[in-house]
Amino acid sequence: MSIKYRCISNNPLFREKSFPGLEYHETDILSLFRLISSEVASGSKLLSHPLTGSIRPDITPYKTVLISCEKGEPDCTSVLLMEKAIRYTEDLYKLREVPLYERWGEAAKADFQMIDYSIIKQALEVSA
Amino acid sequence: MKLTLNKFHVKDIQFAEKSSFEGGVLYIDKAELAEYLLKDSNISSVDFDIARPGESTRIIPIKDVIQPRYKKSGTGQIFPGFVGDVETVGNGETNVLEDCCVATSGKIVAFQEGIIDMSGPGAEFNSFSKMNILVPLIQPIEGLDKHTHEATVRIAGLKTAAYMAKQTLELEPEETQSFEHETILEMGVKYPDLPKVIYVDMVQCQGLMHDTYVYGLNVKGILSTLISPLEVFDGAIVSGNCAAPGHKNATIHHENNPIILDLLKHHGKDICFVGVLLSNESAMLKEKMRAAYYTSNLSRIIGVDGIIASEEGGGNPETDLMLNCKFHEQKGIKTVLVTDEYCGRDGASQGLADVTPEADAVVTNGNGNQFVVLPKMDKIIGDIEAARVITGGNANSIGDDGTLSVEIAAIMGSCCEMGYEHMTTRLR
Amino acid sequence: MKRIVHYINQFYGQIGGEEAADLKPLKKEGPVGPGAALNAALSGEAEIVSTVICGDNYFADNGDEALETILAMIEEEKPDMFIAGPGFNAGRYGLACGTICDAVKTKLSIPVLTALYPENPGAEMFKKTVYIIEAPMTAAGMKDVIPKMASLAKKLLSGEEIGFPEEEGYIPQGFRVNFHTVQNGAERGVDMLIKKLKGEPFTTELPMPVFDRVDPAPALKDLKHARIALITSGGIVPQGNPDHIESANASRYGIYDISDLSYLPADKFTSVHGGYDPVYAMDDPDRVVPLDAMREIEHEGVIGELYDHYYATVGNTTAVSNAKKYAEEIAQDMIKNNVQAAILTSN
Amino acid sequence: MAKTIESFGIPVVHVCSIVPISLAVGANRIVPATAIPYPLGNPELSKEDEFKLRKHLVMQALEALTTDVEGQTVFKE
Repeated sequence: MSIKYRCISNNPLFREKSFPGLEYHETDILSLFRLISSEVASGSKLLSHPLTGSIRPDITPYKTVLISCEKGEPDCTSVLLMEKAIRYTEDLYKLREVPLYERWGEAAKADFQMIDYSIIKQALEVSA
Repeated sequence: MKLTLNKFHVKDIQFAEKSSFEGGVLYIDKAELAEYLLKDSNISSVDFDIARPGESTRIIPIKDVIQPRYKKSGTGQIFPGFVGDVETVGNGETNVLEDCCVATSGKIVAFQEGIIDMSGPGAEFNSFSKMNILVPLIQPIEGLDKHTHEATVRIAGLKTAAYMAKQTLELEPEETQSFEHETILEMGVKYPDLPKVIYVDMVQCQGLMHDTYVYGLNVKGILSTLISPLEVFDGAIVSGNCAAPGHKNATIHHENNPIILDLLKHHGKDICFVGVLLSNESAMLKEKMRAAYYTSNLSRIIGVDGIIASEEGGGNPETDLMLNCKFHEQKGIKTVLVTDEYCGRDGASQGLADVTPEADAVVTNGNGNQFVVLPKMDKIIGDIEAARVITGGNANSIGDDGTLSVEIAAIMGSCCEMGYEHMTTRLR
Repeated sequence: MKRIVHYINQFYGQIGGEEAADLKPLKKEGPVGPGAALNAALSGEAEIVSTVICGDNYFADNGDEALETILAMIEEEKPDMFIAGPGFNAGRYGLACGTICDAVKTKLSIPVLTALYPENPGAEMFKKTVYIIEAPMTAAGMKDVIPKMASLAKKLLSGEEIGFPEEEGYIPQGFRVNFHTVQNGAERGVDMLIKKLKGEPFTTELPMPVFDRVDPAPALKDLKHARIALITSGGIVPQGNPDHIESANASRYGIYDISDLSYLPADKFTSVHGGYDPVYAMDDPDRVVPLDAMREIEHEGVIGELYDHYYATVGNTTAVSNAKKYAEEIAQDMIKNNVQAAILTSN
Repeated sequence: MAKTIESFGIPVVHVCSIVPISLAVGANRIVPATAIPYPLGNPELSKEDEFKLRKHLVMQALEALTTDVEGQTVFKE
């Protein structure tokens, strides 16, 4: 089966599971979003919303975003949505001197990974 | 359809040899209730605790808050698909325990969250602090996976609420409240000149700890659908959403959906309240488009003049909210949005993750980023260690003197996006 | 009695109009000009002990030096409070009022207050840090503004809690604070919907900030004598990226000297934009910042002159927090350098 | 950016490859550019023709600056 998406993620659980289409980056969410923003500016389309779930990007260390493999004319919605997501994340990172996402223990990290993974899995189940 | 709520005001909850409701006091036989819950083989043990208004008590972490209800007559039973069988609800009589709720506690994940303070400054941020609360503390069997653990606690909470309200079944209520809601075709004839209004209830279904159930069904991936406001009062919508306590819609919010209650108050007077459209907040952009197009088209097919839409959560749901606004307004349907904000510690940031110029009528239920210092409480129900790791908490959350410095986003229901509480933001 | 130092320009200081705009800072005892009415309105709770007067041009042209002198003059008086203006819609005067208030607040840690027309650049720049009473466009509104200034000044001096903008008359500072209401959120929402359906006026609780469109600035009248600046969000910077501008949605910007250049040589300038294949921009940076074309147009006399620096950043075309902040700084820099218009290039 | 600078009374023309984005962010004077990697150029042209193209775009931008506009305006040829 051919994969119709690129899965841009900083969640190690995706790497462990050898998730199809994975492009893993060991970085924080803001940097991950900046990277996706560049992809989107050069013509990739966002398939999933960057701010998935209800756990804020300054709280969970992990987000995963699905984007299109094909590149075309830059998609205005995707470009603006990434800018908004980056602005939202930047503002939340400023809430505390050390953002919450840097402070978790291993058990919490594993749970965040599992929730992020579950959201992307469910998203692909529902929206093939 | 007609539904009557038989209301019983709870002044206190006490543990006793036998469960009953007498003189405003709800007596609970722990052993009997435990036996009922332990029928679920995924629960290894269960204990209960009580929190009362004004006490120096903090409950943490909280998963869901549920108002006890039990149907006395009519079709189906409360929480259909979980407690009751799948059968249409929203008619007959339902017994309700007022000033009372169940708060399910228990650590499902290591960052589990949600605070209710029964006194002090934290108590000012939700209505739950003014209620008598029964807290079931549920221990799952070892090795239970997170999905099943969440479902186990969710269902145990619903069962507890039903069990509590059932104690009033043979009693005369102190107060009754009746709701009548005609069929759509009848309404059109009855109120030809009133503006037709729909409530768009956006529910979140995205994955583990991010799901919502209607008649027991996880409504992920559904096309938007219609539901009667009276079904909602009988627990047709149940929360499985465990993230972001300040602005998730707990089961009690669904049972008492304040937007539905207020629309019914106006129904037949200055508006004609047609019904509720349920729309899912998906993680995928295509689904978001589909949901908003489908919802706005249902509104058009029904022929409404205006909608009020509420969201659940923050971040991606703002895109659904704005799309719903845009598509409805483009169809000439006047739209009001209900939300909350994360506009920073000082309130200077832009508080929404998405915006649209059509959104010219927005109600905000507060800034979840406001920090509060919560004093030490004499009694902790749940797990104080959870305070270290909750949403809005931080590693230094617990001071040497036992105080807790958190964002109000950590307080259950503080910025409820259905407008359950009495808070907004003002620009200064 | 609490001591106040008041700041006004040469015009309100009754020294002269535009011809006296180069006046160096001077200090007079007691209230001068509008200070008299303000003093009276303070009704004995505080008094203006001295007035600092400075020419608008002098302050605009001598930036930090003028500010230092004025700060020293204010500090000598050991005041409890500092008030400037009202500056109405006077651009240079308004900027001076805002700049000095902000500096006094930071340096002397005393309450400060001014009054400006909301679209005065001084108000745009300093409303976040300084209480600015909303003034009408011209001095014809003096009698309405003075009582509001006096009333807020008294509160600031006594440490009383400051109310919301609608109550106190100041320009909103841009902070959203939680506020408990009588009606719950649902009731407020349904009421709003009913009003909207009836076509009655209603007030949204959360205006959409990104879409507060700005009225177009008036067109350039005299292109032949105009000084024009180049701005790019396309990430063209000197080799080595001296300001460390990020490759997407940058939080920084740079100002780079092009006075000696007739085009952007590829060995001296490069692209740090991460959003597209940079090879074309690196081959010829003029493809993003059209310096070569601008120079020729300048020589042909089509424009007065090209400003001798250009401004560069990456992405951030939206009016989000970072972008807004540095766009304001860029605008300030342009005003200071008499730039009359700008060409912004993006990818 | 264009919007914020204009709020100070300085006219700004936005030469931009993706016009919808420029519109969305509130620029008032917009001139469409050639392409994203080379907004004011075209590597397929000779150096001379490319310069002519660039100068032409800049002249268009200057014309936009000297034109009074009511609201957001895209200056097409």
